[in-house]
Amino acid sequence: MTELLEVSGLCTEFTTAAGTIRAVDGISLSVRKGETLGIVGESGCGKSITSLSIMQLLPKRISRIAAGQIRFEGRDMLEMPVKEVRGIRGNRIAMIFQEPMTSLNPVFKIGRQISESARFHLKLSKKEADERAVEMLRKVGIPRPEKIAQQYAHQLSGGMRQRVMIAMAMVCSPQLLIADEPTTALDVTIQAQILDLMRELQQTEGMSILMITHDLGVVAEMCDRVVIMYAGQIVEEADVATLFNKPLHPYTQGLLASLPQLAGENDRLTSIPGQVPNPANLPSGCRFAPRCPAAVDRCWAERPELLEIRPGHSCRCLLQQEEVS
Amino acid sequence: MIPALLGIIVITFILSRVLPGDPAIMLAGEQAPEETVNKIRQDMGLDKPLYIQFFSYFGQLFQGNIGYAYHTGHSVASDLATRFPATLELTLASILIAILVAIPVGIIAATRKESILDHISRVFSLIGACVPIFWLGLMFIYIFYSILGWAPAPMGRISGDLNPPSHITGLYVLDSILSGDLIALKSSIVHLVLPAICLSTGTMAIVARMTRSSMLEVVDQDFVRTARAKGLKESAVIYKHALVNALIPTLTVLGLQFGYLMGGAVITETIFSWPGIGGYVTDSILAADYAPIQAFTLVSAILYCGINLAVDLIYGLIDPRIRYE
Amino acid sequence: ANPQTPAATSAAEGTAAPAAAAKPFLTVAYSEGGTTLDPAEANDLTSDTLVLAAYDQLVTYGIKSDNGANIANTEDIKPMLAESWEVSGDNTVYTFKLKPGVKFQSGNPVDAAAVVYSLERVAKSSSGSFLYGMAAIKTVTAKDDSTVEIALTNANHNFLQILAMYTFSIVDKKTVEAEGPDYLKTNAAGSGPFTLEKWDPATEAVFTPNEDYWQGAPKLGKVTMKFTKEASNRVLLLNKGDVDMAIEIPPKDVDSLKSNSNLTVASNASNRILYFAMNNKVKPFGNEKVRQAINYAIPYDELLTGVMYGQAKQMKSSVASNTPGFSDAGYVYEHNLDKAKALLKEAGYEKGFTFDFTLGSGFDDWEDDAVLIQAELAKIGVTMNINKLARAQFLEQQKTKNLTAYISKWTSFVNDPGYHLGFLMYGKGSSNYNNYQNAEVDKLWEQANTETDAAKRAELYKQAQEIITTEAPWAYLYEYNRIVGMSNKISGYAFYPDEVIRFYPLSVQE
Amino acid sequence: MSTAAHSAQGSPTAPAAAHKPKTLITLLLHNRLAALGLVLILIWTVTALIAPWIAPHDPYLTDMANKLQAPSGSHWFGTDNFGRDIFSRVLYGARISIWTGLIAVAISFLIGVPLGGVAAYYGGRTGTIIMRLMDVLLSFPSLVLSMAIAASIGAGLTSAMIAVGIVGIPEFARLMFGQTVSLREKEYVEASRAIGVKNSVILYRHILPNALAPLMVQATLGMGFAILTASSLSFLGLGVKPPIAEWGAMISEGREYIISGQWWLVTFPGLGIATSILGFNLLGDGFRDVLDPRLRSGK
Amino acid sequence: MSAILEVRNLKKHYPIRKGFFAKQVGAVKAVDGITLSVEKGETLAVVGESGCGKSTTGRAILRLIEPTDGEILFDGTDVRSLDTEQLRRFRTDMQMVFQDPYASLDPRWTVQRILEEPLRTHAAAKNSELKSRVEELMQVVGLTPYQAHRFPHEFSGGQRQRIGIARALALNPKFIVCDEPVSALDVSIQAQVLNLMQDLQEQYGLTYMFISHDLSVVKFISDRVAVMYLGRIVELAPTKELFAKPLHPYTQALMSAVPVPNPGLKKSRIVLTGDVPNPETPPSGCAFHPRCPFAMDKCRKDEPVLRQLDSGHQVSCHLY
Ligand SMILES: Nc1ncnc2c1ncn2[C@@H]1O[C@H](COP(=O)(O)OP(=O)(O)OP(=O)(O)O)[C@@H](O)[C@H]1O
Ligand SMILES: Nc1ncnc2c1ncn2[C@@H]1O[C@H](COP(=O)(O)OP(=O)(O)OP(=O)(O)O)[C@@H](O)[C@H]1O
Ligand SMILES: [Mg+2]
Ligand SMILES: [Mg+2]
Repeated sequence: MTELLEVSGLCTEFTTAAGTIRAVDGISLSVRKGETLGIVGESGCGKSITSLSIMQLLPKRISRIAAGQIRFEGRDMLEMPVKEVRGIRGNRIAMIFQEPMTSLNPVFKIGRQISESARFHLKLSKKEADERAVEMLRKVGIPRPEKIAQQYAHQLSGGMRQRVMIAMAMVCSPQLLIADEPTTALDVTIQAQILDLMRELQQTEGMSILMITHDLGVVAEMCDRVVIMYAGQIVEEADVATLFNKPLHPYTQGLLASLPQLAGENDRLTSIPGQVPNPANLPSGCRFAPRCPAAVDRCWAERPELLEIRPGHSCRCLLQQEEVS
Repeated sequence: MIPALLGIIVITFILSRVLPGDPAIMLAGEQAPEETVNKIRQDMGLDKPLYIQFFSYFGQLFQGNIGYAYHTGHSVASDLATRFPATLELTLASILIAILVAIPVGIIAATRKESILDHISRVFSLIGACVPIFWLGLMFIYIFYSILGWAPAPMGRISGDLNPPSHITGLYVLDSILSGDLIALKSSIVHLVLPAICLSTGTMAIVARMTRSSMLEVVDQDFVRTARAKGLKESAVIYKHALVNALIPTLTVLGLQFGYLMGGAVITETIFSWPGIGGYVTDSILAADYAPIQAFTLVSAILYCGINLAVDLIYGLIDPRIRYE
Repeated sequence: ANPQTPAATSAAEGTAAPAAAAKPFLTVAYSEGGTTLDPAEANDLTSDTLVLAAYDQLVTYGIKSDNGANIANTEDIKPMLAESWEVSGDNTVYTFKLKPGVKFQSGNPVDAAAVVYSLERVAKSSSGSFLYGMAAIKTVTAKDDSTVEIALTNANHNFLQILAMYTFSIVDKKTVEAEGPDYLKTNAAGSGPFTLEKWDPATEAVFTPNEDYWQGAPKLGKVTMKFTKEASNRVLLLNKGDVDMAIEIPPKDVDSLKSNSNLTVASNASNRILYFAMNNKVKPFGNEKVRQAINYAIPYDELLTGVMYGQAKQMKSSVASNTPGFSDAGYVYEHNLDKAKALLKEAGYEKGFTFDFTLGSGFDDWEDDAVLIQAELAKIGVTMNINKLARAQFLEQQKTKNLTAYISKWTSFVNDPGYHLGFLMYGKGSSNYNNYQNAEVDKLWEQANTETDAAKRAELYKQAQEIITTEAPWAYLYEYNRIVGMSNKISGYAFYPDEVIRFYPLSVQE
Repeated sequence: MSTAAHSAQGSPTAPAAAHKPKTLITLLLHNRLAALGLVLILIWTVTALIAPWIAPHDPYLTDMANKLQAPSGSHWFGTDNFGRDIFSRVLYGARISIWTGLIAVAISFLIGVPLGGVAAYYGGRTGTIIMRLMDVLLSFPSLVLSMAIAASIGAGLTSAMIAVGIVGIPEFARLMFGQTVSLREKEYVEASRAIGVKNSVILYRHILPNALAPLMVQATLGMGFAILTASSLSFLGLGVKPPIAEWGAMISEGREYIISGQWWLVTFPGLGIATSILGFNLLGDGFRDVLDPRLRSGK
Repeated sequence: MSAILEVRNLKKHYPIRKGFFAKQVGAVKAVDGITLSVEKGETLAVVGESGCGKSTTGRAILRLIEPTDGEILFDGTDVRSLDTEQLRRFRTDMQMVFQDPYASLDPRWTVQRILEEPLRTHAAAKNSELKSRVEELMQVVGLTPYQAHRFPHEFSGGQRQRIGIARALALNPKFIVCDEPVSALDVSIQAQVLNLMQDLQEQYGLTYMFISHDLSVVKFISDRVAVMYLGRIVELAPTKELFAKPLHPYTQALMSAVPVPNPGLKKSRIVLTGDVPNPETPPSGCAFHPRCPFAMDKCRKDEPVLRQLDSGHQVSCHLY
């Protein structure tokens, strides 16, 4: 297997009034060529920070990558000069964001915003770039792309904007697309359209996708492999079928159980009690221990490691690891 | 616009009429006996009830007649025609200075937040906002004219032994450029510099602060992150994507500054013997000369509305969201 | 001065006549821009100056020399447009003979019709009409083209003095009638030594010489009046040589200007007086003793030296000391707080009292005077609350005759006690705003009015002044000096009681 | 007419730890410039309060023998044209200026805030009329308007305060209007309505407290503006009556003396004005930074 | 069972004003003729996509916004005829829970004050009882009373939503409109709140109108479901029936669009083309026709009405 992106031991810290917060704490993951990796987790668990760390788009003054490596096609992006990172960013790794409403510049025409990266990275002439922008719009299924290219963001609906974002990301045919909750702000019917589009593009362009979401349904439909995050760490990693069928980590199990099912019956939801811990004040042992129904004394004292329990299935749980060994 | 205008007219009228002091006495001179004063009062229509005075004022206004200035002996229209260009030139020059200095300063401060440059520019803009114009003006004259001899005599808009450039716009600098009169150009610029700087300090300070804070705000926004994610150079991100958006609030502030500048002109003109409308209105207020007060407030209120209308139009140019609404 | 070569000038102007260009220019800093050019309406210093530069009158004042300075002698009436005149035996009819061949700047002749027209305009004017009344003119008739007869309602010893005022300038009837009634507001149509080239009240007025002036072409190539409100700026401009002459110099700057070897400062005693008026109808100023006490409490020396820097003179009568007929009879006041206290005690105000004092804005020295007087009065237990009003408001309030106390100035245009007291101290005087009433004074004044013998008149005025000074409706503050700063190169300056500078006699050495 | 974003005033505060007074002060003190502003204001306020006890001379005592003395050991800031001690006058001037500022801002606040709040919350025709009126007031040059008002009421300290206060009304009204419009849509306001709380109570209990932060910023900045405008009025002869020691009036009285080299007559009151306004502006800015979580987190 | 609430032909049109004189140039037909009834003790869910008028419906029923037209009968009272004072008193019976747990609590008020507000407003508890009543309310929603003096920002989203629910419960209402009460919460928290709401309903016999855009949540909580599209109800049926046999093409598409958290299940999906139309300019005829895979000529012209098909299943579609 060829690893396109390999993140290892990534730690990202924030300086806040309350002290230094480690928002991402030792994340290791890899995205292979052509696959879709999902990152799932509750709000604030560090999904976005992980993706911004990869893109090196963190707010500079208050955050820093404290440790780790981010290898893209074998080269550590953290060691590269800024210029090279820029050459990768938007060109070979592209990103789309959660908020299609605010992620487009309100004062520039759609066409220009799309052609911008083409001109910058592919050194196309203005005319070529403009044509390419229209072509991209057509590709993402926007009707009358010539006309839309001349419009502004506020004239488009949310779904259209997200298509534009995708077009913008795809303009340089990136190897990797990082999608940070690309459909959370959209209605289900529109979400279905966008997800279809992404799948289609992946097949035709052969790119890899790093899909960040908190919606397990989206994961089930889109991803090949899944990483579950909890409080800045990965707690479980597996291919999608395994994860849904045989989840190991109590958090994953709880998450799946708490979902109201559209298909099938549910009289009462199983909920995970308590709430996500404050990143400034994490439990000393397993971070999930306070909410874990199965937690034993050990869980409060020891910090579990992420270990591969079965081939391709890792889990950060002392109990599971015990069971296996 | 029309109700606002009506409001402005009514308020102006009331304001000028509640001013104590009798223009008839001023006109007659202090040695004039009562009969003379009464005669003048009748001629001026001041013996009529207030509401009749208002209607006649309003009627006159409707016919484009803004009255007669007793303290100068000219029709207000002709007074304004001779003095207004001077004030306009002064005001425009200070706006220009404010824009040319403050916007770059604000941008630099914002992009290098918390750096020495930022601190210096913030301190300067804070000081600019709190130095009284009248004090600054007096100091300027003392230092630059009296001691150093760099500045020309604080006496009008152009050196006394020169003829003003031929009247095209009434703005000496512009007129001398248009008529190719280099000597007049130099003289009118050196006469303009001190009063314009003096008047612009407050505006400069406010615009710099505004630019800085709106820049900081914009730099935080999603679409700027999108631009960065495209791999664009930082300068392109700041100057292409962020700046235009940041200029919108700055523009609002500039529009609102107009009223302040007109007020500031009153003082600046007094100190620098600038033959503008500011000194004129001060005299009018002190002399209880109604017509010029009414005309001045009316004109500046209309101008204020006009300028803010223009600001709105410029918004439209910058911000398509407004254009299409 | 602005020593300009003729070449540079004509390059910049393109218009100036070659003859004019050779003559030196004069730049004068004024404080106000003037309000009108109409002689009949002018009543502020700048307007008056403008009028006198552009117009002539029938008669004018003579000049006398006083300690080397030239000063107008207002009693000495000299011919101007009128070559000569005759007075009827009862002093009520004056017949003027016009100088032949004099032309207006337009080229029209100065004839009797123009004179009649001009004087009638004054009669109908807003501002000048009262002077017409003061002059007691009944009719003005043209006897022939060059003879005008003016009949008075009664004998008036001030008539010729009034007639010499700018108000009675002779205007070019034909031009005015051709151009319409408002023409004179912003244009000059006279026979005077200067032609108005530009008048912008906001910046400057420019005169060019009338080369055909009947008294001979002016010695100046151009006169520019620069309107500069700030007194300190005028001083700066003069000091730096940016203007040749500046009026209304603050007294405090006289010494520093004098130390500039390029400048001279003309500081002449004027008949402008400054007084502290007490309303005789308002308690406690109805009490003569209280008024006298105030007179004793005024710190005269501090006012003269501290505020006026010696550029003023102590005032000792209600009439200015350089007015013919002035008398300081009855003047006993000096700065003496003990006497003041004693008088207050006699008046029953041993513990002092509080009163409102109204200060009109616009004159820096008034404010200073008020502060010093306030401080001094506090020492005799009198609290003076200063209430500051804008000029217009002050004048309005003054007219109501209700102000308790105030400072005010006065310049009699006609330098004569009758004119002066008639306004200020006569019971029905139109400017008697502090309600001074004394039947005796009224009687003396009326008597003097019809008295044709100058010596007898003077005696009557002396008696009136003595009563007034003793009764002290005012505290006398000071008589102003008229301060004009000018370059050493200027000669020909003369001081006139009306404070107007006549540009015609001036010349500038290169 | 432009009613475009009044973003200068910052946006409604996000739920943040800054709502508790304790943290507010600490945060302010952490902001170095704001702390400086606070110190300046404290200095001037204390000066104003204890001026009679610390002034070395009677500020109104004329002493013509010692007039126009340059700064020296006995007269730190020199003497003016009446021989009055400028240092003492500057100290007393603080009383006038701070008092003027306070009263003027109080007038603007107490009139402007209810107007803006009512106009926004109840909306309708009255609301429109109120805000149009504010627009009209705002369209007059503020100094000229205050000159006209001051001249109408008659020069003097009180009228200067009233004039400056009136001129400041529209700023507060507009700010409160904007705040109310946005807060009115907040769910917690709607929740109170759903409970049946009276409108007036909602306005007073929910909207006002939540709008208070930006209003306080405006009030602090407004103090600076008020002091400046009031001293400008004095400079133009429409402010305090003589011989009151007010900074603007002192500059006005002293300006004639600059040309003769007596710079201290205007310099020290000028510094008084500048530093006190600086104090209020610094504090206002700091206030805003602290209250605006986006700026605070420096994100 | 009897209906506690009857809504007939409810309309809310927001005027669109333009220009200086604020002339009305059009209207957003946010809610355009809704008829429904809610039975005592049941949960009626309202689902639909963003902007279809769910919140407007809820608010109009409570008269938090003035309806443009229609009739609202609550327990026999004509809600629209109440004057301000009557309405204020009436509010004890109907309450609302809001979507955004961050915006629905005044950041400057302590929980104690927030919960006291309804009690004080309606003098529902004596001053001496206030404290105990607040404690009781907090316990009911699963919060510990010692937290009463904290400020909202000191709570997590789920806890805040509990506070919001407690506030709604304070006056013992009969009927609560829940406007997307869990959509801002994470799944694990969402389950807690949904469970709580269900418990409370049982305990107090509450009637809910539950607004949501999440079909799985709706399926879990509701007895009956109304599906809205562009200001109208397109289908209304008992939950089981609706999910077993959705009739309206929109409902079908909606259901098939929901991603199922089961990677094994590959289902055929109806992907709608196009966007939700603008309520300012709704399409002619059936508002859904531009996106409907079964659209006929008739659909372009005639507006379908909501018709009762069988056993309480109502649908508004020309296909039936
Ligand atoms: N600007 C910041 N300052 C301080 N801490 C931050 C900042 N941004 C993020 N964090 C911290 O990083 C953690 C992870 O944030 P992140 O945005 O990655 O969460 P997420 O998983 O993307 O959540 P969501 O699903 O809400 O988008 C948060 O809990 C927060 O504590
Ligand atoms: N105050 C208002 N003025 C004008 N239009 C409004 C207003 N409030 C809502 N609308 C419009 O009414 C329509 C319905 O809004 P509503 O808030 O009821 O939708 P919703 O179904 O609750 O959507 P969401 O799921 O986004 O909450 C929308 O198109 C919205 O833009
Ligand atoms: Mg995120
Ligand atoms: Mg909603």
